[in-house]
Amino acid sequence: MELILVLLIGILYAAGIYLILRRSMVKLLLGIMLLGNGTNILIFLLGNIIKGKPPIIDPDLKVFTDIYADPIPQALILTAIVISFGLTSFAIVLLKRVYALLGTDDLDDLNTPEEEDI
Amino acid sequence: MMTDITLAILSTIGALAILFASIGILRMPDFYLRLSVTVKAATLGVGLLLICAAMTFPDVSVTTKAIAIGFFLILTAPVAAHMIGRAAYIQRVKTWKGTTLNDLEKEGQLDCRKENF
Amino acid sequence: MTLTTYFDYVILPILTISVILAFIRLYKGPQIFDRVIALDLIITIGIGIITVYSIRTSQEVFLDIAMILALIAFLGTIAFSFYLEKQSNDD
Amino acid sequence: MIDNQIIATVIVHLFIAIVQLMFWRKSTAQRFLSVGGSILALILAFKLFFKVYDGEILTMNAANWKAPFGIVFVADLFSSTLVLLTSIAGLAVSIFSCVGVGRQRILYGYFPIFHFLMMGLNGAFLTGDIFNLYVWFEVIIISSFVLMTLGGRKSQLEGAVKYMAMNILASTFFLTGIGILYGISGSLNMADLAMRIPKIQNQALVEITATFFLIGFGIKSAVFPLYFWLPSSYHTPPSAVAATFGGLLTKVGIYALFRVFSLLFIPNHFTKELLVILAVLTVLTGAFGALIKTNIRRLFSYLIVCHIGFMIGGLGLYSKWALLGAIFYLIHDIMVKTNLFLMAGVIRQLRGTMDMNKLGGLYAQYPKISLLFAIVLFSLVGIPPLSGFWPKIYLFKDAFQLEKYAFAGALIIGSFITLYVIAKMWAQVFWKDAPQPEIIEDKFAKMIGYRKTMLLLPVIILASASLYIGFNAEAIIHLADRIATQLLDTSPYINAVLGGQN
Amino acid sequence: MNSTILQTATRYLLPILLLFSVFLLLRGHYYPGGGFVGGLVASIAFVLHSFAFGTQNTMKLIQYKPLSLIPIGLGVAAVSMFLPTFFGYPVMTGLWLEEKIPVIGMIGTALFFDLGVYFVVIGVVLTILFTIALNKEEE
Amino acid sequence: MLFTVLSGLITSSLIVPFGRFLKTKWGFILAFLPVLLFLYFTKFVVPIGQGSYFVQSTAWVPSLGINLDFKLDGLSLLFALLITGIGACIFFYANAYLKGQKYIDRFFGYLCLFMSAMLGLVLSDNMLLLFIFWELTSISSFFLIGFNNDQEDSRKSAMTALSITGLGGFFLLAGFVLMGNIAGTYNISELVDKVSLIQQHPLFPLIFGLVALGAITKSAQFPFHFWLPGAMKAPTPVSAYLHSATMVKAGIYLLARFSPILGGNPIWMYSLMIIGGITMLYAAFHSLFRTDLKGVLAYSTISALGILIFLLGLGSKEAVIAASVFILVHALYKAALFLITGIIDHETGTRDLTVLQGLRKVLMPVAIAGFLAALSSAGVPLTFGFIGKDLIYEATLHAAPSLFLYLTIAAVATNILLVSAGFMAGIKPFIGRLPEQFDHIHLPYKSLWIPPLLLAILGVIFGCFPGFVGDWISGPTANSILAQQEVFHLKIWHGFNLILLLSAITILVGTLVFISNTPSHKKLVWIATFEKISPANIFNACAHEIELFSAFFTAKMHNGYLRSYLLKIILFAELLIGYQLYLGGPLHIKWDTLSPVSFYEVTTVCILIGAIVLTIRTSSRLTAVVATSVVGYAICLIFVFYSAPDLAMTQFTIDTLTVVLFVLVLFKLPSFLNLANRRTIIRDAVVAIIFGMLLSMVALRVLHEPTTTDISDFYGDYAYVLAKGKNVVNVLLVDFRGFDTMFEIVVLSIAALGVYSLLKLRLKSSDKE
Amino acid sequence: MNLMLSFIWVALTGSMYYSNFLFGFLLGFAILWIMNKNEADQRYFYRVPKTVSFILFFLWEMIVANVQVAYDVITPKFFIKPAIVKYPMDAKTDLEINLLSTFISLTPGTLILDVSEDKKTLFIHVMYMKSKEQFVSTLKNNVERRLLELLR
Ligand code: NA
Ligand code: NA
Repeated sequence: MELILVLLIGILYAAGIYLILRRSMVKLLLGIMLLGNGTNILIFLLGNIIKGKPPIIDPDLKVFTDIYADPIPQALILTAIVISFGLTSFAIVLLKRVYALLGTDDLDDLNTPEEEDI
Repeated sequence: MMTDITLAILSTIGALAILFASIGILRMPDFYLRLSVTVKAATLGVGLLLICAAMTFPDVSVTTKAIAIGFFLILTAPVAAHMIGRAAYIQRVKTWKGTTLNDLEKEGQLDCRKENF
Repeated sequence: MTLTTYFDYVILPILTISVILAFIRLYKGPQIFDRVIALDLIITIGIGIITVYSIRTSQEVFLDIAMILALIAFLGTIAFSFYLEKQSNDD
Repeated sequence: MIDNQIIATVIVHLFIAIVQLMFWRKSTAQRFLSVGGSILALILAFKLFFKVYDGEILTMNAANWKAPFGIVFVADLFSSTLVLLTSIAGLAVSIFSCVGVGRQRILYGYFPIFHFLMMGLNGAFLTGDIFNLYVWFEVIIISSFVLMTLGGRKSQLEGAVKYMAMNILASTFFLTGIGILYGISGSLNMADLAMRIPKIQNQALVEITATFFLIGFGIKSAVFPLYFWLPSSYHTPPSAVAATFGGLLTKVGIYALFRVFSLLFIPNHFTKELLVILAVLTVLTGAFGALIKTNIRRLFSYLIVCHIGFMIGGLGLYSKWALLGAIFYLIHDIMVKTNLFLMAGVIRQLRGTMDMNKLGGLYAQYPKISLLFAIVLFSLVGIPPLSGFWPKIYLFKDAFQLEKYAFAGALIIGSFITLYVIAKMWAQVFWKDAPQPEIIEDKFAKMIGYRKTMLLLPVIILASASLYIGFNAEAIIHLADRIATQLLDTSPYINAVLGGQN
Repeated sequence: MNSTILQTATRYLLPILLLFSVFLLLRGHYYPGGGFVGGLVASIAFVLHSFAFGTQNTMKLIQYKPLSLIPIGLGVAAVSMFLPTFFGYPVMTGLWLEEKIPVIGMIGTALFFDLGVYFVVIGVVLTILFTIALNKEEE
Repeated sequence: MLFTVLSGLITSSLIVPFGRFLKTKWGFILAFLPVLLFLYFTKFVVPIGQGSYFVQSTAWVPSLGINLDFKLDGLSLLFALLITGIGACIFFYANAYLKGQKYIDRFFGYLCLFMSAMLGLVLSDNMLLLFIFWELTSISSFFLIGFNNDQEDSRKSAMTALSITGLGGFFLLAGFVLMGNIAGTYNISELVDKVSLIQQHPLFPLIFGLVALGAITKSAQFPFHFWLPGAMKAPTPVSAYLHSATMVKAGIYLLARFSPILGGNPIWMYSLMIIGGITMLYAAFHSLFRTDLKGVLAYSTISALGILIFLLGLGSKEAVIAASVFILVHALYKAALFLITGIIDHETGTRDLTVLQGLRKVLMPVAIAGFLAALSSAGVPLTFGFIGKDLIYEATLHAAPSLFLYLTIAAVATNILLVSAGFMAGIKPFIGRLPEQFDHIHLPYKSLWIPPLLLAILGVIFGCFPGFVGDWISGPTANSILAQQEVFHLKIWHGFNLILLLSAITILVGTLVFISNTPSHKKLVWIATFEKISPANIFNACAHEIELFSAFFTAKMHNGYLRSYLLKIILFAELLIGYQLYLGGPLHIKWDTLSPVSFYEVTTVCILIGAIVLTIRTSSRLTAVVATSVVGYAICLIFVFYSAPDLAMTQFTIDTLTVVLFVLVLFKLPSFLNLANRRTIIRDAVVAIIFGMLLSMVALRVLHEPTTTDISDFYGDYAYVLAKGKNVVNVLLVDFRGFDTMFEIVVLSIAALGVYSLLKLRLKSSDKE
Repeated sequence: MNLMLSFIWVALTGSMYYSNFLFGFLLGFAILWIMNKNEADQRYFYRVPKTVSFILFFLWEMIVANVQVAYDVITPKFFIKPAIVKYPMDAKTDLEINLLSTFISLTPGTLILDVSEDKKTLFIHVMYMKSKEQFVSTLKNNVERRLLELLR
């Protein structure tokens, strides 16, 4: 199964990279999101992945009695997800503003010649 | 054992309902029909599966949780269906050629809606 | 055949096939409306899958996820409707 | 030793920002809070600096979990020095911002975000946990995005899109690296990792991991061929912002590279060669770019790239002297680059433009300010005995010693072109008469004294710091020497963090 | 959007979602959930309301600017983070009351921290979405 | 000695606040600074003439080996006396020359700085300290040359001068550091003991090359000479100071100082002789065609410097003593001639030799000074120039048998031309008929004409009593250069010999050349046609090419297109990662460590892939959003399967919110255009797929590493016991790794603030910053 | 409504302690108080038991109707006769309208597309319609009447 996830990681990264190489700002954003997902899965996979054993201690017990999923990658991914949400939302709005100002979402048009409006 | 059989039956029906919904969404000729088919069948199917879950876990908490999930689904699914259906209609999404009657179009409802935006 | 294997080899496959079918609709479209309802259906089936999986692994915590899905999944559909209703040209 | 004081600067900036958010739309209160808080942070940074100066390494186990289980903050001399420099630069920018940043921007959260940025910088320097470092990096980049777009002018947004795309890509590499690192070692604590990594059997994998960090931090620190975001964006934001960016942002990347490649991945032959080659190319790229730019901030941007090459080269040589030189350069660079952009801001106030072709006559009109700026510019060029001169000697020294003649050549070319472009700039901006005196809008002349002071004081503070670095080079060399020693011998660091338990 | 059905449904869903969010917040230490998800769900509740009734009305409902929730949340989290320093512990050390409180269970700085997270998340999501929505209405 | 150096620095910095007083009539007081310094240095003439030297050392940057080491020996003393002595003349002169100038305070500030930099340079006994002063002279001369900074020409000349000398300076630094590396010290006196170490080192040619580059750029040697004529844009006192005794002589000083260390080998000899030889001939020839008085002087200066380099290259005892004398000779007459030129310029307003004549009638003392200086430069007997020239010929004649003929011819030819140049500058303006336009001219202030007269007369005095100079000044100088102790005695009269014959020929032919060569603009134009391939033009062309290349390179690399930047970054990453993977060796999949495949997971991944493909391929933005959210939801399912409920929840809610966000924002955007052509698409696809494959391979490798779980085990064991929570992930988030969470909500807050300001803040045009 | 929230709270937490219920009640009260400050419509829904029974009835209806659609879906030929029907409602209040539409939508074969502005008519998409009159009357008598009875 890990192999499939490995494949998935590759595809997510590839797709992300492909999309950020496009000219559309929206695609750039989607690409960034896919890359983020790829990274998350990668972190997830490279920790110890175990099925059906969430890292939650049984209500009646004080410690784990059997094997459980590695909580660290989960915590890391959680943080990463939230952070990329922040970034993404900002990016989306930036995109909106750029579109409102320039009337395009073509990244190649983001080259207003040197100007003095700072 | 009795529980097991019940579980098996309920889950099978549930799963099949969901399957039909999927087949429906794939096969139905226009958007409205697809929408019409899917929402309820899927809700029903999931509802049955939830009942299975409630039966499997002995806790009261799981039972109430399952009921809550079902309740939420019933509360939200039709609303969502209605909203998207309405949007589709306002955007004049084509109906299937076999559609026999279209009151909404007759009423001119559509045009007055559009003016609002 | 135990219940576990039944879930594993009958129910879950049925559900996953359903997801695939729904996804085919999503992929094919043809219109964005079809995709949105396909997405909605996929999430609903997802709730089912999670429920079954929760039974399978005897982990009731997964039901919490199902609950969240049930409560907020429709927000996406609402948002799309909101957008589609106002959109002037067909996307 | 457990000591909350380590993250005192972080805490100060955090609370300033929060309180400022509560005083949303009260611009005067925000100004006072900002300057006051920056002064406090500076004092605390000094305290911390003197505490660790003798070589003691302080740690703080956040949440009272001993390393490697919790997040640990470590103040060694390197991080404390950078915290101190950041605080000095921060204070200067803070003062400058009171007048240099428009009221509108202040009303929309300039100051809180600035302090979040300062907090992020301090945190990044102090943390001893690789994932926590990622979080700090994110704090830094998101605040820099916001500061960069604050005001929402067209060029700003255009710059910001590019800046953002490439920085997020950098974060992706960094995070991927962390994931892999965790996968091979099972730890996130840097000291702990330093213990574990040599024991990993598949060292090839370690090298691969190092590559991800190299690329991630390489983008952040604007190394060739990863530097593109910098000249795309640094000329767009308000000068106070550009000053913070120019002085500090790339330096975090440098810091991270130094930290990671001294503590976790000791560079092997290939990495060293690679770093030196990249350094040479970086210097050349920056130099070529600087040669042709006529907007002074664009010029400065390329100079940043150029000088990043010096520091990367120092890391690539990876010898005591070279590291010493690179660290000295880092210290000097933070002070000077911050000041350069502040200066650009003052010039803008004086003339309403930053285009060299349109500028002129400053020396005739404002001789004393011009001389002040000359100090900054000469420090940048490294006119001996000003601050930029000393580190180059060390870099030369080991470039020759280790027979990296290409790097020595790059040092010469880079230094020369810096000299050339700055002289050109001096001639164009200060000497030449203004080509169209009638269209000059001199806001500065109309200002009341206090506002003038607020604009010039930070430049003076930083210029004095540069002068101090230059004339008391001995002290700085001692400092850089100790830092380099700590970088090369990591066992005190590891012991301080892990308490000798392993 | 002017849909009676949506509006009516929202009337019932909003409290349920808020309740659910508090539930997620409080139980995070023992089960899946916590400040993040709680905050997200709570903000989704308001987002839903804004879809049904318009952003202006939602703003009226909340009464406070969502932006002001951010410093409050940050403040709560930061204070709970630094409270331990007054007791001589390092920053962020978990402090716990000796006795259990009914329903919520153990009360500790971690809970307050989560509460701060909760507020920040609500503030953030609503600020973002409402700003966009209102901005669009202006345009 | 430290104080002598510092005095100028201090004075110059005092001028910043107190500069106003220079504009008063008391301004001349400043000129007593060099006078005092001069007197101070004369004190040392006797002891040094007796063979002793003085050192002083103050610690400065000991860890780098840079200390304020000063050493006063014959060579240093000669230069120190020139710097302060001629400096004193210049100070007095400039005070009158620039009377009423608006920025006279600045001028003297630079001048003081320059003087002390020069002093420091010649007194330093530490290479790096020397370098510091070396650079300071470059910088202060930059300001002096560009003093009339409102003129484009001045700025350009200052730039050129700084560029050339600055570039040389960096080479010099490199050379010094390299030498320090080899010798283990930066102290020049100590280096003398390590000559063999340095000269036998394989890098010796490099060291020599670097140091020589520093010297010849500073001393305006071919092909770097062209900055010097340009530097004539400076006010004349500056030219006089820089080009007679100081700035340009720094290179000479450097080579003289280092000749015991680097000299005495073929590399040194031939390269310096060739460079010096070419320069002296080339420049002397060029001086014939100048119509600008200062131009003549400039070229003759370059030529004289060439002679000096040539002599130092020759390196024999005779050559060195000749050089020691010639330095002084040249300083005296050249300073005088420059100052005279300044007076002429000041009074007549022109320096054009085609116009200037007959000025003796109105400027008699000046004419006398000019005449004397010209004679000295021509080397007429009884002038100091005669002694100098004799020594030069003596040096060339005593060179190796294979060489002496060529060298002597070159020296004679150069000197012939220099005679003409000297007459042109010192005599031509004063003879002939006075044009009417100059009738009104009066003799200027005393402080203008006394200094040149003094210098010119000094040239005659020294010429009459060469023994004195030889014993006390030039002799010790030569001794320092040769690092030995010997007695040199200079004589007026050597009897009739070949040298005297050569001298006579030189003067005779030189005078003939002077008479036959009337300055004209036509000739200038004619010579200018050759200048098309002159070094200056080649340099300019190179500079231009470099600039073009820079523009091209910068535009190519930084072309404004984000996708191109990203592509470059990705390619670089692929290259590196790929190479590292390759180094890692072949990859074997260990099937037994992998978990079994289950149907539902495969399906999930398939859907994920399908959704990704849809995201990429669709032309509708909304579809793309839908597809991306499917990706998110499918990942959410994966999280469920692999026991991450918290993750699944968060991923799901955030995904939903992201959809909402997108939907709110995409409102008015157009649909995707297919902007890329097929080739680009394929290229990008290949790049992307390679990247994905690399990542997959890395991930696979990591998977095969045994996992260490001691830390997560710790969390499992203590989450409840110590942190009182049972959801370990949440405990991690709020306790173990609470700091991450704290600052991640800060990230969120900042993003929200950013969104808020981005959408709400609209700057007024007045609010630029 | 408050009671309902309390129940949901209990359901969520899954523990039927008195204290928990009370907390849920208070929490629900607080939430409603915060929310309803500005709202005129403050009616609470108090017929929880009736709702539950209605939901059960309605689940049954769903299963029955599903079979029909399922059959149509899996057989190759379609028997559908879709139409969009204007349906005059008796339901008045928002809640009534909402429940009615929920019910209609959840029954396979019918779907609410829109509610008219004056809240008097529904536009329903019907899959199997023999005639408009028959459909309307069936709906009116079987479903709407029943629902309204329960509610009023
Ligand atoms: Na959580
Ligand atoms: Na976290």
